[in-house]
Amino acid sequence: MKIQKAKLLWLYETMVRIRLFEERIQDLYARGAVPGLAHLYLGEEAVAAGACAHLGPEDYITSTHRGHGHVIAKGADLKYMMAELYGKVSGYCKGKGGSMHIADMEIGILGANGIAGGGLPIAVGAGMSAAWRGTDQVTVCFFGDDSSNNGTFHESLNFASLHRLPVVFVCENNLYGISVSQTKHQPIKDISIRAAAYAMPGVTVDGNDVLAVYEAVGEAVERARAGEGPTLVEAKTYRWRGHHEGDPNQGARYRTKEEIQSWKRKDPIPRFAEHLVSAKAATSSKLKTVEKSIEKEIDEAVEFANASDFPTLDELYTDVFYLAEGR
Amino acid sequence: MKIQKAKLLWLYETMVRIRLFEERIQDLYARGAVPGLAHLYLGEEAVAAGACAHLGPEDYITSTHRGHGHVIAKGADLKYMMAELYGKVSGYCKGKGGSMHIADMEIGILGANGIAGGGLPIAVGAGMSAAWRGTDQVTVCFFGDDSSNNGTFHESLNFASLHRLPVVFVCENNLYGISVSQTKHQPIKDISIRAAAYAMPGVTVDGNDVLAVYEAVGEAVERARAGEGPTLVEAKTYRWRGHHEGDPNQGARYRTKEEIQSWKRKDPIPRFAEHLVSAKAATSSKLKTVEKSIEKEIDEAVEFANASDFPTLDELYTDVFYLAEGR
Amino acid sequence: MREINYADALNEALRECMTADENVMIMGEDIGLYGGVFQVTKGLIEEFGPKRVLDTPISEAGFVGASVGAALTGLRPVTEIMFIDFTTVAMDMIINQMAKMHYMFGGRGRVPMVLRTNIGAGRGTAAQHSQSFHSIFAHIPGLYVIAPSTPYDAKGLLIEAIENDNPVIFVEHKKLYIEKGPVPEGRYTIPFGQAEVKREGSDVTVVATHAMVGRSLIAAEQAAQKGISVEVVDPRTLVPLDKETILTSIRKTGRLVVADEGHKNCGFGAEIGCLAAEEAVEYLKAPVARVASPDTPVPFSPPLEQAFIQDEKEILLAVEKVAQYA
Amino acid sequence: MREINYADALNEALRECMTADENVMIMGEDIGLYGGVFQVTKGLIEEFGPKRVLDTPISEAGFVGASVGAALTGLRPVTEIMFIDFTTVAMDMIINQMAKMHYMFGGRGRVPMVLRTNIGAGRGTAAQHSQSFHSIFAHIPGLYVIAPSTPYDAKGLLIEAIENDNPVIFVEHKKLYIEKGPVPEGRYTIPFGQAEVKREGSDVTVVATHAMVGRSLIAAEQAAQKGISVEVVDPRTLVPLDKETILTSIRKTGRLVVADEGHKNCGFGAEIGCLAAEEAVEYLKAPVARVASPDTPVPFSPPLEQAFIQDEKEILLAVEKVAQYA
Ligand SMILES: Cc1ncc(C[n+]2csc(CCOP(=O)(O)OP(=O)(O)O)c2C)c(N)n1
Ligand SMILES: Cc1ncc(C[n+]2csc(CCOP(=O)(O)OP(=O)(O)O)c2C)c(N)n1
Ligand SMILES: [Mg+2]
Ligand SMILES: [Mg+2]
Repeated sequence: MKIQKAKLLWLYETMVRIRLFEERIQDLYARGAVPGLAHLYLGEEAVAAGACAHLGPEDYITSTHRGHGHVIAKGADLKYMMAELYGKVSGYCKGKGGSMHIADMEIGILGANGIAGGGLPIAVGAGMSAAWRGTDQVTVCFFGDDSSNNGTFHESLNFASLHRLPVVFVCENNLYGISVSQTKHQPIKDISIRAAAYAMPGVTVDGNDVLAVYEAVGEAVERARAGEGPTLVEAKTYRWRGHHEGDPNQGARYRTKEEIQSWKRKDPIPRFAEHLVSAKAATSSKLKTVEKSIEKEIDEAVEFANASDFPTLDELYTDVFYLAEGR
Repeated sequence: MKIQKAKLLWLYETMVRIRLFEERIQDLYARGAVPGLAHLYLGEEAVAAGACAHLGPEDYITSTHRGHGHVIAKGADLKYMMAELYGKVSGYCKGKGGSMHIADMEIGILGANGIAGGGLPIAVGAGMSAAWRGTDQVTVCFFGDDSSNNGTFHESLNFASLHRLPVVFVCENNLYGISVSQTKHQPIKDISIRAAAYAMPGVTVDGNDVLAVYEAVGEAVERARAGEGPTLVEAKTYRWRGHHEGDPNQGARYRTKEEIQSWKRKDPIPRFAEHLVSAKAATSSKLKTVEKSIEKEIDEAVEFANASDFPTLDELYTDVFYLAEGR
Repeated sequence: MREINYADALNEALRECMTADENVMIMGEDIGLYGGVFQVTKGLIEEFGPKRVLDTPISEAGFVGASVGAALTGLRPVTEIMFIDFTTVAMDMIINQMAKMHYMFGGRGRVPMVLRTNIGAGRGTAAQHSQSFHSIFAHIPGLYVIAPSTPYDAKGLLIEAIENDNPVIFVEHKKLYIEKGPVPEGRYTIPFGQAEVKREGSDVTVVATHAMVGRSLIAAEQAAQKGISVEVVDPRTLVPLDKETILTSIRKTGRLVVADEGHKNCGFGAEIGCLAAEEAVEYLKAPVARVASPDTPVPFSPPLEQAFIQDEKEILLAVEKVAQYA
Repeated sequence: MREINYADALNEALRECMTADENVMIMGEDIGLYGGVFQVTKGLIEEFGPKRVLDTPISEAGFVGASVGAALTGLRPVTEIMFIDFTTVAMDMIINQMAKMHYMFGGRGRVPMVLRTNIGAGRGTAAQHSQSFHSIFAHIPGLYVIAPSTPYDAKGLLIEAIENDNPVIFVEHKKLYIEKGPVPEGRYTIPFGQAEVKREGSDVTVVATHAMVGRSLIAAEQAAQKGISVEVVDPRTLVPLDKETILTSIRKTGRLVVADEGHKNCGFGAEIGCLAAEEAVEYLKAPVARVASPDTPVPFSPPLEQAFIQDEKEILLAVEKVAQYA
């Protein structure tokens, strides 16, 4: 698949944006600035970047509890994200949703989701809506390995394939559902084989190789836009942190330090940086400046969040229903 | 697979028992003797008979809304079945359950089920229980083609294969879920291919050939008893009647007379009778006597049901909870 | 005015809305060729085609969730769950997604969808096809819960529900589908949150829902012969609830009977009874009385099922009981 | 007596029962190596092995249904659903199978299983991880619904639940897991259907559940300083409900406040308020008052979540309000 230089840089920039954002959350969380639950995406950046590289603002994604990377790659504004994580009224959800419920209909983010496997039927509905309305919008549906055991996976892939809906199912196989290793939650290794049960193509790629993800999802998006139906793409990757911030020692209860280290050596970012430099797509100084500007962007997001107000208490009662004028 | 003469006769007798019982229900229902919903098994007799031929009273089955055939093949007493369908206190469930909820723990009938796909997780639990308790009991789980689209199918097969549980999943593919043809409810033809998604063997057989069902389920039961885990067996068959008694003209809203006729020509019973006679396993007069005695059995069941009382009204309030002495 | 039955009134509402707005689509099991097990969608697939009248696999979580996703992105799905008993398999999509998105997202995104289903015992279909647990949905913020008792209300409320930009649980009643009543042709709506006094009276207030409304009107007639004047109030929508109309009636009569087909414990009857105790206790001349289904599963056997169903007899008994208090 | 926290008390109950009966097994997500997200099952996999302490896939319908099947056939599963919010994906197995089998089958077959889960807001986990809709289960016949408010009750009620031959929904409270209290060593049980008067008083009855019990005791202390004598009644089990103890207290004080963390509409508070209106209306000197979570989803933002949570402040206000009535 041919890829423009600008797109290569976008991939790098997006992965770095996710990386630095999550590292900042890790730090802020440790210092108690961010309340609630934070499920970090560190180590998995290549999946969100490679997948969303094919989408425009009119396309849709459904995300998960581990959703920061997905929404950043789909174009979310770090200021509003940060403010949401702080619970400020200037956040994406006026502070009502927090980390697990970031949404922005304007750019096709149909919501992170606190229910593991909850996003799949919603993605199918968005795909149906695009097909019925006759647009060429594509929906990318992110979910994890353990979430592929939820019945919603089965019902969603069956329905999407039956009606040849423009949906790309992207399974992020990071080998664990919280503490439960894949070997303990399903009897298979490659989740992509499940596609055959729905007469759907399925493919497994190295989720730490952003170009591999880009290729596989690219073909799937083409099929979807051409009306040829959905695809299941499995990306093998790994989360560096614990399931959530607060999971002791990056999940030491159920993973070895060695395993974590071996995956850190497969860090998708330096790996891609080397490729860019050797392929003369960018100089390392250029990449440095990218990082710098993103650092600045994040600093501004934190300032924005800090400077914002908490919602006023009357907000507790608003938005339960949408009340149009006159209703 | 070798098969004893006695077993051959049991298969024939069981199919005929189901056939004649259902024909009687059809008649009683038309005359208003049986209240509620009746989903008849006419045309599908070979599946229940061929599957249950491998089970003893200590083995388990879970059944469906179309369950009369399953429970008869598992050894249910026609008197108590008939009384249950009449809503009499002498029925299997004291008249509280009716056609969709016949159960008898003594002979391993864990219940018909009004929820399409509801029986699969229960079968998995019975399998887990047998494995954990270290018995060699096998559980056969019956369900339909459309029910294979319920998320419970996915969660159950995943769990059963993960723990190599002694469960045989028998999918009765009669090509419709009520009025929805298989082509409109799933994008595949052979449901057995779904087994691969769980690293489980899957096989498709002619569900109107009792020996084919007997063979396939026999191997699956052997695997299960040997601790080698579950199997998915798909039996292609067809229901002669409408979805339930009352579905106009055997389902004329969604099926053609021709289709129904073509399947009636594949009637599993005369087909097997010919085999028995030509294989000298039985004379046709012997088969006639079998039918006669079953007719008598059914007459007695109807008499039993008619002669039985309805439950007294205090029964409305009992059995909500099991109240042991002293609790 | 011409009379048509409740199922046909619903069918007209669907046809009206599908004709008026091409983004309105319906989906569910056997709603196409079969016309719905209660014939509510009869003829619509012929008129609007298989995309806008979509037969679904047995995947309630999948297609209710798909309805949510479609509603978020421009369609207005009206989705049928064949019996309320089966909403259980889609409960996460209803409680955690459909009901909460507008709030969780801080007002971003709307979910203009209707989930049609039905309650009611009396057809000999036993414990998994006869339930009436609509009160569960009233306990979950973010859902409108509708309870039509007549063909007229059924049509007007369904059009309102489809045109409403919020998620609606539209709870029909099996035994009412064949009941006839006057229904205007064409479009009309009944606003949510407006109870209707179906009969005026001065001695006892009966707050009744669904089939209990008709049963209460019969009981009221019988009570009248015994000199008891009964007012029958039909909330029509459980959420939003027209507390004022209900409380005004209770304050007038000082005696309350609540007749709802759901189970008694923590049901809608409890809510109305508690409301009286909170906001009208000083007017109560008699104990509140609930006429509700007993706290048992629905039995199959006809005599047991009849004993399970509470009708005009039990309502009249309750009315007479509370009327004894001066 | 030694003091341990609520989570450890539950852990002891599990260990007791697993040691006493080899058919008792536990399953759920992350209950093994992880020890449960609230550490209730800590150490059990080391002691009893991975078969009796089974980590499950994300398949709540599957493993709750498997628990039902296992219970029908000789095991006694104690199954954990990480948050009550996730019971929605298993709702069919709970409402249509677990709750109804014994009745549908006319008494054939028993389902001796416990479904452990938890409610409660206050941890910043927003709308899908903070709900308290335990009242839904009280609306479904065939389920015992348990609500321990102290470590002592938690252990005694859980042992009773595991030894009971019926399906039990065992509803814990997130905020109580780390609360300490006196707990005897070894086996003891608390029978279902016995409320406990946690504090005696004469002016106002507060019927409180879960964390609301502790909050009510604080409010009662504050009220005492203002000369209001508050009686705090903890039902401990919502089904079966000890109506007598509750009604006796209401008849004594004539004033009722119900404090339950569930949403207000059609919740447990409504049931108790309606009960008072049905069976003690002539004793009521004041309107009934409900202290319940507002009918909104649980918001994330800390100040909003704090406003959502009703605590001793709101309970005291309600007590003072009803106490004003002579
Ligand atoms: C239905 C449901 N069950 C359980 C949970 C609790 N939970 C949150 S995340 C998670 C593990 C998800 O694993 P996976 O899908 O592999 O995603 P990952 O966290 O590894 O990215 C679980 C069990 C949930 N949120 N929803
Ligand atoms: C969860 C659920 N959804 C819908 C129904 C209504 N229903 C009863 S049987 C049936 C069709 C079942 O089709 P299949 O599984 O193929 O079995 P068959 O009737 O063909 O034997 C449906 C939709 C149900 N009982 N349960
Ligand atoms: Mg994972
Ligand atoms: Mg079928």
